[in-house]
Amino acid sequence: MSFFTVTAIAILVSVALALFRAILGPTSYDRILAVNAIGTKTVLLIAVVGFMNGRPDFLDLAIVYALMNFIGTLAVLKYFKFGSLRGGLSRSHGEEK
Amino acid sequence: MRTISLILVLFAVWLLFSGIYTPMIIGFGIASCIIVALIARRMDVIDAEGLPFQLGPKIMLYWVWLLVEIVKANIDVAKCVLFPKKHLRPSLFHSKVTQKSDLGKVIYANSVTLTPGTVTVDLHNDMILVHALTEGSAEGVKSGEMDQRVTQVMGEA
Amino acid sequence: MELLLDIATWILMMSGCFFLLITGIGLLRFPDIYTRIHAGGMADTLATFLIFAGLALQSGSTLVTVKLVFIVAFIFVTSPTATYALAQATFVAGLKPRLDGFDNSKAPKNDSNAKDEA
Amino acid sequence: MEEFTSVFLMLLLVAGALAVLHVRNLFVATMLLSAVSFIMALIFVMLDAVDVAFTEAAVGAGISTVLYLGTLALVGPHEKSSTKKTALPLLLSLAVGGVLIYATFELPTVGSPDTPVQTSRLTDRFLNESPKEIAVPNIVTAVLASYRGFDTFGETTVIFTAGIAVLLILSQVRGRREEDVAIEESTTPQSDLTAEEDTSLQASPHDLVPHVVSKLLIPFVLLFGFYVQFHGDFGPGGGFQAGVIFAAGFILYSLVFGLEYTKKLLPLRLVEFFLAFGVLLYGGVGVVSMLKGGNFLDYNLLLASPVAGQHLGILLVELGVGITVTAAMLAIFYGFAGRSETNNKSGA
Repeated sequence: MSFFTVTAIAILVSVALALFRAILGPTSYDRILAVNAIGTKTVLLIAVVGFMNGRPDFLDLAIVYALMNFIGTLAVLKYFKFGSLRGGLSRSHGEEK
Repeated sequence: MRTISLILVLFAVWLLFSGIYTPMIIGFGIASCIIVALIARRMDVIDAEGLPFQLGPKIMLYWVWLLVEIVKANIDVAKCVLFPKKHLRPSLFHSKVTQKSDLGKVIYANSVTLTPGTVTVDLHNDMILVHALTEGSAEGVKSGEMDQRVTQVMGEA
Repeated sequence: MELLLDIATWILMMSGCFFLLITGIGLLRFPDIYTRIHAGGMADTLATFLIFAGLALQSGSTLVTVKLVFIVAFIFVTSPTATYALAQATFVAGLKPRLDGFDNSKAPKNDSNAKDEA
Repeated sequence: MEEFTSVFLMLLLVAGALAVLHVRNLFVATMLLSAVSFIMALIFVMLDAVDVAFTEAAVGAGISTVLYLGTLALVGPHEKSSTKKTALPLLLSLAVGGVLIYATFELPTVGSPDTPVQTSRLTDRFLNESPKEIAVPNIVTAVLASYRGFDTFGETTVIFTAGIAVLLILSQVRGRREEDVAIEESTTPQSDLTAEEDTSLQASPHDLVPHVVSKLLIPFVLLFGFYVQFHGDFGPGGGFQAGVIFAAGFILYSLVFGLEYTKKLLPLRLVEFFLAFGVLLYGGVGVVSMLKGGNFLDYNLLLASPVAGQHLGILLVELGVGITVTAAMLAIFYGFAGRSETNNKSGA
């Protein structure tokens, strides 16, 4: 058993726990949180598996995941706050860019 | 001026990422960096916030300090997860922010969030609303040490 | 030397795994959304850091390490931002955190005093 | 270990899929689908299919979530309860599913040496000849862009068509809507809903953190798109993924700064132009190779030496794919996100 294997198993268990939270809810925010956590763990697992298989070019993939996770979460929260994806987020000084 | 420095930063990132140094790929890299910089210029994202050079090396020291704090706080949260009944004392409170620039406020707010046990719930004008997991973590924010450090990094002390 | 590196990697990655599992347990175990945000959004960052540090030790000083550093930096910037957006959206939506200790969390208490402190 | 992880992930996948079926709130279903997509990609990674996982990451987990949300903003998050009988469809799908499961027993096990993929002559040919013929390290790219250039051309055309279709359908309806709203607003200066929405948009200076952070990130996202585009020859990636990442950069911009700014930066006309330009570039490469006396998409004749020709051809073709995908994603995003607010205001 290499450390990669052990880590991969730990990540998988953690993903399962987060998935439980995503299914249980109870509020939508819990689910967003859980999905976001799953996303982060996916990034980790991809990196670890990449090393396990001796293919570090998996890291590009991990970056894409981190990016998509971020954009997805922002989009979801924006939808929740404003009910649409159209307008921009505002700033404190009203200086619209 | 900042556009040019953005191009340089982007190109450095490109070189570090690519790992393939044939003239063709480097040429594409330069072209890509220039296109991205032009798009970023039209997007109006290049300014003191989009490309914070002024922080310089001070921010590195701050990151090291922050990392230590994160480790310490993580152990607290771990205790909390394992023995919630004993440790969990959530609270919600306002705290003052002394940074003047938006960037400083954002760095501070994100530092608070990064440190486990405290989450910035709201950042509004010069107040942040913090949700803390334990009394200890709440004290960490209330004491204002992190706030002082960020202000120093920003050069606004 | 090799052995030393491997031992260091073991330590880093195992502590990373520990925090990762703590995160998962916390996500399930904590009583309300605000406390879960703590568990989910944050222990992640240290776990990520530790595991990636372990990977970086294994890859040595190559471009792969640079990429690892970039990913960690990216996560350290985006994770609190997403957490902030989440916490703030939760707050704006009017969900109130439970602030009355959890010693006796068997019976749900009324949390009307939440807003007073806010 | 491999087997354990695969089975475990499959179980998670099934659990997620059942949960998606179970929930009635469409928003929750979207969130769960996003989680399922993450797990799906993990399975791809486990199977060593990096390019597929790349696409799943970019499209499944990221963009389609955003597009689902755009749709939900139009139609609302509640599923209509259906009164139809479900017994017969259930029986039918169980029967079909049973047959399919029965059929899997005939399939060779994963990784066994006598699967059709392993024994096919094409596999040997691709693996052995492509380094000589095309000399692109990533064989997936060689197969996609060169050996199977026709297929990829077809796919690009499909994406093009999808983009055009969404634009046609949604922009037509939007035009009508906006007129309605304009009339409505002129008669009743401010309906309650509009006023409320405006205050939430204007007087909430709470979004400083995402704002500043996105400003910091956007240039790097765009650069990463370019990086994936031009390194498709060497590692996982290529036009499809790069296009999606590039579009994601713009979508992030418009999420944070507002759609009207993105539209100012990249007007719909320009997007339409790029949408067509990518396909034309792809087709153009084919036509040029025909003019040079070869077959359609025969890159060997583009330059003096066949290998250099292959390189140029693949590069241009991937660029065409990237441009079309970017434009199509943006067109679809414009279509959905642009409409959602109008609909909300008209109180639908």
